[in-house]
Amino acid sequence: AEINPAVVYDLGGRFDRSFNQAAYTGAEKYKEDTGTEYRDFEIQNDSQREQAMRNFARRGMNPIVAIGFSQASALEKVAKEFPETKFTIVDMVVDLPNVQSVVFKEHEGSFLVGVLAAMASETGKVGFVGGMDIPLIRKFACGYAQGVKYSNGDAEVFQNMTGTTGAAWNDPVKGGELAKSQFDRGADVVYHAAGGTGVGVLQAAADAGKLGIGVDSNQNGLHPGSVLTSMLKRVDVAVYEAFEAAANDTWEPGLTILGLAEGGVDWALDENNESLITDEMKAAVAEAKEAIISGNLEVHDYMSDSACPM
Amino acid sequence: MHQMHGAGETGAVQPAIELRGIDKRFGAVHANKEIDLKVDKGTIHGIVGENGAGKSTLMSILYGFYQADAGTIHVDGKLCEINGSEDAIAVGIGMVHQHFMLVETFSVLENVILGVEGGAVLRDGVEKAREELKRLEREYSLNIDPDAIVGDLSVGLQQRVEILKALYRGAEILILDEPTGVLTPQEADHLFRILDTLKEQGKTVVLITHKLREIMAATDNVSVMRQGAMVAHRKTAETSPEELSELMVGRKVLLRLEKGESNPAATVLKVDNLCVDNAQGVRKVKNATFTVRAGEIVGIAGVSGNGQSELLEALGGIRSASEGTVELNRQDVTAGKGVDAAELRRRGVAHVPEDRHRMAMVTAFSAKEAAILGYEDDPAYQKGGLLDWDAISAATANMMSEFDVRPDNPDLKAANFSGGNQQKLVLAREIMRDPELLLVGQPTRGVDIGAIEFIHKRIVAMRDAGKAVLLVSVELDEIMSLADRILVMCDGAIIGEVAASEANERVLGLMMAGVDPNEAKAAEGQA
Amino acid sequence: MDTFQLIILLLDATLRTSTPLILAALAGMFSERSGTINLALEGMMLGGAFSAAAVAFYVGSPWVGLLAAIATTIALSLLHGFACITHKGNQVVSGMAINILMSGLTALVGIALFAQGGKTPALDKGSRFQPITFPGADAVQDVPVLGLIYSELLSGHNILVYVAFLAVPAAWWVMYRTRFGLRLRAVGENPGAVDTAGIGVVAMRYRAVICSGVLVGMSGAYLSTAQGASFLQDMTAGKGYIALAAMVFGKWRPFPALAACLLFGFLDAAATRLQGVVLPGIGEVPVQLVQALPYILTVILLAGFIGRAIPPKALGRAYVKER
Amino acid sequence: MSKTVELPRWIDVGALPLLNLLLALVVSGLVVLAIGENPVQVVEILLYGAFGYEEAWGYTLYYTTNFIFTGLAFAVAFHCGLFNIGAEGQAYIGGLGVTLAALYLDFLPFPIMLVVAMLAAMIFGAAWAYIPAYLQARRGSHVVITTIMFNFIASSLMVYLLVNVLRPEGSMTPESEQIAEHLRLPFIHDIAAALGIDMASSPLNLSFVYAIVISVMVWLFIWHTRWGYAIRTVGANAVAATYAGLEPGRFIIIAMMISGALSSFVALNEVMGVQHRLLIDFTAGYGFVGIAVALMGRNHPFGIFLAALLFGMLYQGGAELSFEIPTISNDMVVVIQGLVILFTGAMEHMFRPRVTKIYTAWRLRQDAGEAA
Ligand SMILES: Nc1ncnc2c1ncn2[C@@H]1O[C@H](COP(=O)(O)OP(=O)(O)OP(=O)(O)O)[C@@H](O)[C@H]1O
Ligand SMILES: Nc1ncnc2c1ncn2[C@@H]1O[C@H](COP(=O)(O)OP(=O)(O)OP(=O)(O)O)[C@@H](O)[C@H]1O
Ligand SMILES: [Mg+2]
Ligand SMILES: [Mg+2]
Repeated sequence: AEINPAVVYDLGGRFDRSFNQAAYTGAEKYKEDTGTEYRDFEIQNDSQREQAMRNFARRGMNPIVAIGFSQASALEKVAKEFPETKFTIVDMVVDLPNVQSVVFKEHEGSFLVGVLAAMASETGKVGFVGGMDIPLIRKFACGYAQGVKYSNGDAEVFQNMTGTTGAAWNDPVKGGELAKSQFDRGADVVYHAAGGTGVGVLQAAADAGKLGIGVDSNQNGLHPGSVLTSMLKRVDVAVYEAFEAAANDTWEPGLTILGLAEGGVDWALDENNESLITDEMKAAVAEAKEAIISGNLEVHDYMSDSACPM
Repeated sequence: MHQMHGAGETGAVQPAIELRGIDKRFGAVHANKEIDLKVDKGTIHGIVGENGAGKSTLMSILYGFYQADAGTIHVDGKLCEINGSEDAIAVGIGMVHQHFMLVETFSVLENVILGVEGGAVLRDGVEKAREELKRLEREYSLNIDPDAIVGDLSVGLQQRVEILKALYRGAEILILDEPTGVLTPQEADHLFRILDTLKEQGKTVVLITHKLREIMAATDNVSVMRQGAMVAHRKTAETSPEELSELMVGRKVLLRLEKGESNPAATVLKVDNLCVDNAQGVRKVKNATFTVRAGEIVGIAGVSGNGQSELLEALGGIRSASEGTVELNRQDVTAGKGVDAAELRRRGVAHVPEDRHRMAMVTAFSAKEAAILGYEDDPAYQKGGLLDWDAISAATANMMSEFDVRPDNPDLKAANFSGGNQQKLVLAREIMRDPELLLVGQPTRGVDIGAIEFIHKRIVAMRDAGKAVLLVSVELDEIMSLADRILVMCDGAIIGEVAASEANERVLGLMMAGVDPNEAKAAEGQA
Repeated sequence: MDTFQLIILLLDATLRTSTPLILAALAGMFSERSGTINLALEGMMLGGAFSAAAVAFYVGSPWVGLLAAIATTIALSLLHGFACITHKGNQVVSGMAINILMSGLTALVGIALFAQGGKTPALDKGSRFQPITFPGADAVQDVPVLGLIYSELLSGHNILVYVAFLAVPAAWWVMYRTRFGLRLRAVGENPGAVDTAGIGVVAMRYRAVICSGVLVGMSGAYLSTAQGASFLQDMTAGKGYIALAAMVFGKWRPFPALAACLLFGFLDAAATRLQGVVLPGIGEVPVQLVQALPYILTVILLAGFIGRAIPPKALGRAYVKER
Repeated sequence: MSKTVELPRWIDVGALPLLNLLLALVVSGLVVLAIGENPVQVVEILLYGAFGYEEAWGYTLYYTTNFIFTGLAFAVAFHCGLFNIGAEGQAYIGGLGVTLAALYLDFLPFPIMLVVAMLAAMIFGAAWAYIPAYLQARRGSHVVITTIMFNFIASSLMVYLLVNVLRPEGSMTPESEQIAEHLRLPFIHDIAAALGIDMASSPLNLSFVYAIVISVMVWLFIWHTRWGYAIRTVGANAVAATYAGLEPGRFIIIAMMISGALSSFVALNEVMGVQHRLLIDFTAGYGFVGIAVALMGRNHPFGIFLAALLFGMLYQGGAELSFEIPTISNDMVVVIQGLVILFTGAMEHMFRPRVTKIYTAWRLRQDAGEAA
């Protein structure tokens, strides 16, 4: 069927080179593949979420994909007002008959890049820079730390969060500051889960001649040779599939969980980081991935009990 | 009227300054009307005129601070284009402004070199300036610490800094705008000695003052201004204070008002040992003790700045008393002890302050809004919890017709009334409350002669109605014609009392200068 | 990781975070000492940051970017001057207007030029100010105490950091030891005195706001081409106001203002590192409190509880001669 | 030398601000041109977005409501000679009051709750304004700087509270719980529906009516009460106020607290009316726009209403604009805002001398004509 899809990005915007950009990539790809035009909106502050969604719904846009957990309460209201419109939300669960929720097993992907980080590190110290200090991001951190310890039990993991509000997704300067402080303390690999803030983290790594690890999108190309890998969170796939399902009338409300097994999370290897990844590393990460998918290795999910065993 | 002197007597010598046809307006105010003036080289030239006559404006034009709308300025016979103070300084003009132009946070030295620093980096000029300053100080006995912070200096010393500034810039012509208004008698004497030295050195001095005594004592020539126009030039030696004051005011000065004997009754105001400090903590009123009784007018005379303002403000509840007590009908109403201006008003004290613009008027208000200032909580002005503007309008119209305020439009903005009419409105507001005690400062400042007579009559009428009146004025004539008893203030203290019948300008003048009353009367007796 | 090293690293970060504050606080000082309130620091900083990043991206040189930033902030200073010095407009309103205007304009122009949601493209190494390593810094790194101070704290910052710290004594010298400074301070205290000394008040005040523009331009350029690598919408995030607070806290004087900037920079650096950290015994540190401290301290200072801050006397008032 | 004539009111409070506004809009048009879009089209979209359909009206008036509150808040302080830049923070803290009341007193029935919430907003907003006011009145700390500082302090405080205290267990977004259904201000479209009128749904709620009522009350207060008179006296001439027995410090505090209370009503509209929960940064700059609104409206409630409507239109039309033209984001509205403040506020005197001259010449000619 004809669809009129729309995307509402979270703070940080379409070109954060990370989370929101992944969504943008998915929407663009769908447009390329099918020629279907879509509308999108970048909010500038929290109070715009509702207006943006309502605006799209009123104009008959359908499906509407909301990117980010922060959209939940706004989406909940608007979805009730427009029961005929299909809503998809990424990163959060909203339980309504016209809402599809897509969440990821970020801890699994983070585990894999943690393994790589520990192996690439010469100092045995690695860092993590999170965006907003929320359980979701601690989930990244916890998966990462588990991966690091899995591969090197003696490794030390430094963790910093950027802030407590949405602004923490979009503060590369502070991200750079935090990365620098971790380098100064001896870290030589740093993983970020900080949206637009991460750009500053990767920049700082490149500046200092250390290694960064990207997140959500494939960020290996931002500083070729300085980004060890990226933890891919296939928001692009989620968006693409939401569009496609709506077009094929297969769109279903309810919860979708995407983990390693589903290809929802992964690590990135391309020409930009080929030289950084040794065969040994490849083998180790492949082994871990295998174990996780098969269920032999369970990565603890921080959000299950608000605690991290590390 | 224009009785010019000059060319004939001074021969070929060019006047140091010549102003021709200077004209200046500030918006609606015509401050200078086609003024001509010649000042001879090497003389001290006085300029007198009432408040607002345009003296400061004229001199500020000469100094390039304001630009004239029309007219030319000639210095040493040459036409000068003076577009800013730098031009005036360049032709050797220096000015000591009525309101000092000093940077209070700077040292004396920094103030002096401002504008003539002698190089982009201060160090180069400063030492030279310090030397030069020493020389000037010696030459004119203007002792002052070059490193003192100007804000810490007394007004008299600050004035020295202003003079030094002018001299340091090589001024040949020095303009002093009301320099003695703020000085103690000793400081004033010192100033005049300096002016004499300057004159001896061939410099030219223009001296603006209200005090005819100073004009007579210090100047060679004198010019008189009235309402923006130059009305006369005289050789000092050939004129008299009487003639000058007549010229200033425009008609024969009224020395005595027709009024009956006073019938003082019960004491209304009793001031005991009152001390008042100013905002800087300087004691401005020192142990004032006096009474005002119902049915009399007590006048307070004194050179302006000797504590009268602070006294009046303390009695009006605007300024706290530091020590002493004030009683109104035997009840303690000392300002600061829970008593403020509003409370005093409730108890029947009306107050016409000295400074109309600063204090008694909100010029941004309409006349009717201005007419309830201080009485806005009068029940007559309220209706249903809100202000009753109809009643207020009617009351204002009534005030306007009683006191002949023109134009009689209660809705006109207060700023659009002339100074005299604003003053009449203030007087109407206060007097028509029919207060127990009227405090009134400078009631006729800036008011035309016709209105002066009217205002004086109203004040006397209040007295005759059995009210107490305390009058502060720097105009001796006014004090002498209105008051029944005269208190003289000097340096914050009330140094004596003179019955109106015994008062004359000489005795009061001596007392105002700080001379002991008995000595003053004795001196008068000998004279 | 010993405590000493931690402290050095924190101080090192303090230098980086206080640099834009120092430049902007000095900028504010030049303007306010001449009698013109400069609330527009925030907006000017944004404008400078944007111009620097955009031009550096096109030209490939941080220096050209810096010049562009300064040109932008001078233009904004002139606008501020035009409103408040020439037209005697309200200085607070003008400052607010410029802040709001620049917040919108930088994003709008950014979108029009780069279509990246108001960001500028990331700058490569050559288009940014790079750290300068002092001679022998690496060699002495392991010398106890001094080695660390030299190699971490002193060496390894970009040129603008050094400029900022040198700007403080320079500003002091200009302010207190030159003719220009004397006149500038005078015009902020009593413009009448300056006028009657034969110096143009308006010209003097314009010169002061231009100085202000130059300094705040550098501060903006630092954010986007030295500390960061691109411009982001509203990236100043209140730094202009913090700088203003530091200037007030420093009582409108260069060295005390420097001290205030270092203190505020330190608080910022510390707060950044404390986010989400659970300290034993204390629990999670309320970072928000640390972040609000500069403002709280400034209010306390203004209230006169820790020494009195006396602003220039003529601050905020246009020079009106004829009513 | 010609005599100058005082400008009549219609020029002073009508034509001059309009002239300045026009200039601001012309410059905005140039900005639009510069970024390669068509200003005429932009104006069309703006107007359509603001008034073109029923729902748009609702949105426009919803924004207008906020601007009325903050505009009035600024104006009341301004009449007392104070520059309250702190409406943003005062509204924010006011929101805390409303939310706390709504969350913890949710057993109250709606009408009582409405009064309680209003009082809570006022008390919180006024309290936040009290400290800068006290410092200005008693210690001479300049209210401009202190209110700016208090905006930041409010922001930090609210982040702390939202993140650590008000955020419901398990939620990641720093926002409070939803307030109970029965405590929400009714939407106008719901009221209309109850009356049998069909209206498009929009966030416009009862607080718009309240804003109108408050405007009238502020007008009465400022020009028809003793306190209003006292506040204006203090603002116009503090020395005269002292002389009249109106202690300036007292009225500075009163005016600021009223100002804070007025700002806090933004929270009524946002929290109880629209968002139904406390959001981070829900004030979204309304406090700052209030400055422009008040300046443009010449600090008179009627002028403020018109200016608020203008800004409401800009906000809503601007949102439409960013949907319609991708290269023009919401930032265009921010630019226009900045330019309006610049030209109608900071440069308000720019045209005055020239207009005065032209008007004087015209009047003189007129008078001469009559005389002849
Ligand atoms: N800067 C100004 N702007 C507008 N009007 C002014 C200005 N300065 C003076 N005036 C007005 O010009 C007139 C002349 O004032 P001026 O100061 O010259 O009088 P003055 O003779 O020096 O009086 P005083 O003895 O009180 O000093 C007054 O009406 C005054 O109000
Ligand atoms: N600020 C002002 N704005 C407009 N008109 C003014 C202003 N000040 C004075 N005027 C008008 O200018 C005229 C002259 O005022 P001014 O104070 O010089 O009067 P005046 O001749 O001294 O009268 P009076 O003897 O009553 O003081 C008055 O008609 C007054 O209405
Ligand atoms: Mg004078
Ligand atoms: Mg007069």
